[in-house]
Amino acid sequence: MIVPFSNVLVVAGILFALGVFCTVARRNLIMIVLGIEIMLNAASIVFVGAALHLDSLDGQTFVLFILAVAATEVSVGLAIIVYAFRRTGSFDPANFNLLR
Amino acid sequence: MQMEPASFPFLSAILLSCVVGMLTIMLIPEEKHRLIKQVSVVFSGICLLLTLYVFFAFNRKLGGLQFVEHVSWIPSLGISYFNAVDGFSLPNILLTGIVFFTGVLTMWELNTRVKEYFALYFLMVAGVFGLFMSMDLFFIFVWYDVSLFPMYLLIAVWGTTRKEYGAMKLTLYLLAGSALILPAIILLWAKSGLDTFSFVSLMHPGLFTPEVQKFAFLLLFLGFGILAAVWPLHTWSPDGHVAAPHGVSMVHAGVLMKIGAFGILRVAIMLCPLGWIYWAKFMAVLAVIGIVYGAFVGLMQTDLKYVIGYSSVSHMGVVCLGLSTVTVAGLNGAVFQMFAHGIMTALFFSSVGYIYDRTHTKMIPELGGLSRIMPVASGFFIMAALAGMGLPGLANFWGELVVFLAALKVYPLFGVIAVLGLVVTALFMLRVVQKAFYGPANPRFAGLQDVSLWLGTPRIILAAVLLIVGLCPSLLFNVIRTASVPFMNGLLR
Amino acid sequence: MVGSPPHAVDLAALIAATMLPFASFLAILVATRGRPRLSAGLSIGSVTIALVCSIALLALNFQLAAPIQFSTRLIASSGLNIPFGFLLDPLNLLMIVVVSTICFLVQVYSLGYMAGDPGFSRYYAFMSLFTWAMMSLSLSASLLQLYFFWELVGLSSYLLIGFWYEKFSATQAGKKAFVMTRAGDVAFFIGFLLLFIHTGDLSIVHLNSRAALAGISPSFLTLSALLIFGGIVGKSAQFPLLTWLPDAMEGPTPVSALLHSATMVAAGVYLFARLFPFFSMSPVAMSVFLAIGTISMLLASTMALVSRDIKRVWAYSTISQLGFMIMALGAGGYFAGVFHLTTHAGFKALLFLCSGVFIHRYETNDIYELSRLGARRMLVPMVSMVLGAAALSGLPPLSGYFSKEAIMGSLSVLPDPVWLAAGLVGVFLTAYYSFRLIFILLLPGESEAPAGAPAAPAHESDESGHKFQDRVMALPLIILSAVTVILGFFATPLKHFLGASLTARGLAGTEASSWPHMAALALAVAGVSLAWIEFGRKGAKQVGFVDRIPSLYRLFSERWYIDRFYGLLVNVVVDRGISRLCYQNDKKVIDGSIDGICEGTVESGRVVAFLQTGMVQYRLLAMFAVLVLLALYFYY
Amino acid sequence: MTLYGILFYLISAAVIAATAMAITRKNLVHAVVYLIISFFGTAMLFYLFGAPLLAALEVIIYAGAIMVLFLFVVMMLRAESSHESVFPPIQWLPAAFFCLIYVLVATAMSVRTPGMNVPLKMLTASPRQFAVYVFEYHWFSIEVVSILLLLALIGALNLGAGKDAGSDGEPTDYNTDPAGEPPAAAGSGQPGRRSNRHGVEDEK
Repeated sequence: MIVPFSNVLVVAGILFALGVFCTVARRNLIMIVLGIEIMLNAASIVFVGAALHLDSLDGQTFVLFILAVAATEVSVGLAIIVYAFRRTGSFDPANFNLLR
Repeated sequence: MQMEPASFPFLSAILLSCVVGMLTIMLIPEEKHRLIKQVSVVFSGICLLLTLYVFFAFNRKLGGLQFVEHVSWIPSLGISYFNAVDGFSLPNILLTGIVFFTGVLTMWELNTRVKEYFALYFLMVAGVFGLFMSMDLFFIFVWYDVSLFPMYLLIAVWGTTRKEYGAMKLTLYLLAGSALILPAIILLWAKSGLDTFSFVSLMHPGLFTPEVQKFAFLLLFLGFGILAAVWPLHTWSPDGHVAAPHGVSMVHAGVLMKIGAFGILRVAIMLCPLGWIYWAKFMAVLAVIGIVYGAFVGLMQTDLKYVIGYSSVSHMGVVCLGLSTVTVAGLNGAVFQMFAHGIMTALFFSSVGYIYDRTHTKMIPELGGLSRIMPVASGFFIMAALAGMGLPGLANFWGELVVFLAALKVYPLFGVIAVLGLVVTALFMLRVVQKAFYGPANPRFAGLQDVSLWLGTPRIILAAVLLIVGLCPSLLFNVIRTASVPFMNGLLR
Repeated sequence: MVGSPPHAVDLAALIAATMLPFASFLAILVATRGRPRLSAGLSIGSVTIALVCSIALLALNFQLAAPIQFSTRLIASSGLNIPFGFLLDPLNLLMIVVVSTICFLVQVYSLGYMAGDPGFSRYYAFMSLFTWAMMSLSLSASLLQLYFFWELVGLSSYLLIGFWYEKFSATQAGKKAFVMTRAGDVAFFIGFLLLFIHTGDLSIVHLNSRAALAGISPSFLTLSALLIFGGIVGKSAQFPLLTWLPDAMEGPTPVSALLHSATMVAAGVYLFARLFPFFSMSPVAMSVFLAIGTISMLLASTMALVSRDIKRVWAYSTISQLGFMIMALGAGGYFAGVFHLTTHAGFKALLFLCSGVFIHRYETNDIYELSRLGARRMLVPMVSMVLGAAALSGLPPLSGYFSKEAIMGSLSVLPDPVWLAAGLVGVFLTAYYSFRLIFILLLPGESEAPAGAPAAPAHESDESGHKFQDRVMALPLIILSAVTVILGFFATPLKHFLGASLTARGLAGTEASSWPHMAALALAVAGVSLAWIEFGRKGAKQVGFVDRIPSLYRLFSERWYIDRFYGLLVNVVVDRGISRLCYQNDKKVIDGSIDGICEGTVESGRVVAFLQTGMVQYRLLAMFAVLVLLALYFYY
Repeated sequence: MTLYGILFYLISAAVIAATAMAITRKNLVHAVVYLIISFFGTAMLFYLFGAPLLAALEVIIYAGAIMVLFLFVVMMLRAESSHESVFPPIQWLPAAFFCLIYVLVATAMSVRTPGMNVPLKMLTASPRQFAVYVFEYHWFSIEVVSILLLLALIGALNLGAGKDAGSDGEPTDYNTDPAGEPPAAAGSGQPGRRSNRHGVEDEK
């Protein structure tokens, strides 16, 4: 017997909020990607917890996919960051506003 | 509605000849201009022959839907690949075939980005054909957009005067049109409760309540009306005509505008007849304003293509007036006029194309006296102008006659005003002819060649069609009647 | 109501007479543009056959009792059943003979007149087109068919007036002619469509029968009659659409002779006669026609009083003579109108062709100039011209005398003497202006330069070609002069011929007392005398009485300001008024609003873009905020 | 409260603390290292929740591969300490505000939803069970994911090769970084991805 599911949700929620905060508040591209990783991680926790809660392996399976997606996202995202850094010499997202 | 399945999928063959033509062109290396053009001529020629076959093989006694091809595509949504022709679409398909072929020939002297031009041109025409022969609402919408998007590129890349503006305006207008059409189609689909987009199933009388019909008709009329250049929504068309390259102008004014009118007829009128009857007067008002207004604005123009553009507004007003009369004669005349106007404008633009390629101007005051230098080329233009005035012996006369007959019967006042528009039309057509082709020859163009037999072929074909149909109108009327009479009978019952 | 069964011979002749000119038109345009001689040969050949056919038809059917109709249905669309075919009755038998004769003569004449013109083939192509259209028009069985060819006749008129298209005034005149007749045609168009809607049949025989119109209200009948008459007004250049005809003289002279005096403009009158029973069922309409005929006749006569241009004098006189015909028909004188149409075709073509000879030779239209250059020395044309003018004035024993007599006769039976008085004034004016011209030509005034230089500089050099041209041009003059002289004596048989069909329909010709004939003759003589006094007698100043009253002179030479009015209408009301208004509306209001919407979209986009600097984090923040707020919303 | 419960709270506290430290570090290397700690904690949570395989993967892929990739990039670009103002108030104030609301709402929701307060059971999915389950029911998704990874590989390669391709295509408009970097950048992407891919495939 471990903790109730709500506590897992709260923990994951706090983690998610931290990730959001990181993504939104830090003016550094790498930190933004890092924040996204944190959010994904928080989601993974919820999934694993839910798998236990609902007694279904689907939640765990999803975490597997999240891992894969995270890996994809990080590799492409970092490649883009490197590329962008080479073009502008900066990590500040405020410099990337060509779409404006 | 009677349905006659096809022994051989001629309609799909028509579509395929466009698509295969496009793919073949895309496989040819860019530099081989001549080969690309030859391939284009071959494929559009095949297409023309097929349309001619379908036109003449259509059983005029039987009527109804013929050459039916029906393949279910997404059964859960009721979408099927459903092609057929009836008396309304057949003249338009023939028109498209003719304009397609002559449009290829007209652009024989194109030298820039030939491959892309012809590939996009074929794609556009495939969309037009698809729209005319499709009997599935969903596909009608898809084909509508397929025919519109190449247009943007064709105008923006190969156009002339203010091409970016014209192309953008045209695209925005037409997308606005499709934004009106889509909700209407979905509304009809949802309200029918039949879970099908099939036109034949949706055409049952009493399927839609009058309120739904009124609302959907208005949306469809305005949506397709933009494409048909119904009066206050017309300004895209002259700008688009002017900006487009000549071959595209031909398809654009000759066929694309017909899509609008045809859409009004096929989708709006046939699916929402009660809405049609309810809004008929409104349509008639817009149509009459369009007829007179287009003619008056045409008087002010100094650019040959603008003149033709505004004459199109005026002539499409005639089509719309015919549709608004809610009579067999009105429908007959409107469809006939669609055909006649398509051929006539194609002839116009084809002639202007030739002249522009030689003189590099289409400003009327600069031309002056072209009749002396290129009598044949200007002869074709003058012939088109005469057709535009509704001169007997040329196709437009019959369309206008029948439409005005119906209009005078139903809306005497509007009919009279519209007929008076003919005087103004005559005035501005003759003015253009006088200023551009008569008068002393401009020495600037003294050395120019008159049109050769090969380059004149498209115009010869178009002029011959105008004349043949003008002298033998029953060729078309017999076909159109097979659709209009049963439809109106069903409506009145 | 089809009359006797069709005869194969008739049908063959009809088809030959109508289709051959069309074939030659196409052949010339497509194949023989480069070979003028061949083109002319084709055209003249076809018109000759047409002439032979029509004379044969006339001869074959001279004892015609009931009209013959050959018809097929051209368009059999539902709700639109219109017979297309031929109708043969005395009126159009006469008409096709007139048309083909004049066409033939003019085409022969043109061999000389148009020789060497760069557009020679084109000229003959258009001539063939006209012949085809005019013949078919005359033979039309239904109003729609008639309208069809009516418009084609208008087209050939347009093309032929603007034949010398490098001349601005010619193209302008062509355009004016087309647009003005078009205005009338539109009325015609509406009229026959209305008629069709109410009777369901446009066959001429049917319309002319009393039974067909029984169920129609008189006011509607009057309305459609008036509308159809609009077409006649346009085509026959009656008031108020009369100003195109004088301008149409910009075309080659044979064209003026053929189209704008003898045949095409007479098509209006022909239509009137064609539908005469129909029109006569509406007394109101008939009196309107009578009034319009009278007004046009008088207006045009006054205009002719002051013109110095030889062709324009004849053009005005054409209008006024057409006015006479319409007066006669309006007064119920069917035979008078048609007979005058026939005789007028002869002598007016003659007058034009004579003028053409002068113009061809001296290259000027001004009568004083012609006179100074010595036009009177050309014997054949001058004599023919005098004959023609005398016929025009109604001097016996020429054809014009007989037909004018007939007209006066039919006018005199009207209860109101005003029409007769107007007709008599018209006779006087006609005689005066035609002989004014003749005397000016014959006698160079003393104030003019000495006539000792009979110069025809341009043409003196190549004698042989010149001779041929002269002969070719003289031949039609002689034939027409002969016709002018003798045609009058055929009045009675013609009357029987035409009357046969009319009495068959219960419309007897009217008999008249004899004093108006005398008065007309006296006035004609008076007119000639006045002209002689002012222009002809020795030492005459050659100044007409109108010239002495400046305000009147200006009024007449400005054509009663009708042209000014139309000019104003087109320039100010149409061009600068409605057209500009519509154009500005298009540019400013419709386009402006659309562009405004587009720009508004772009601008608002810019504003929004300013709000968010395009930084990805702000968007994320916004997204997050919205999510949170949504969560809040769903939670509560 | 069982031992497992206490363990859960301890680990959670550690994870949150480490994450909080990570996101507030100015030095990126420090941030990444703190995050690795956080991921280790997460792996322990997974284990606690009966997902040993996922715990292992978490360590291998997240803490191992991904974070190392971050470290590579950070170090390669010498971006350990950028000149950023770490938290511009215009961003962090609203962010913090919304995060607070979010956490409050989330807490309230998860606590007050019925059925959420039942303690979780202790169950463990052995790797074998898990694998059988995945390949029985989700084999197609696995294929899709593998295609996704392949696409990512290609995309990253293409982006990394951008500079080499730049010499023939577009003019070199960006700054004059040492030419040795692009291959390094491309190389930096590849091993990480390869290990990812291997990581997944190993499990098969």
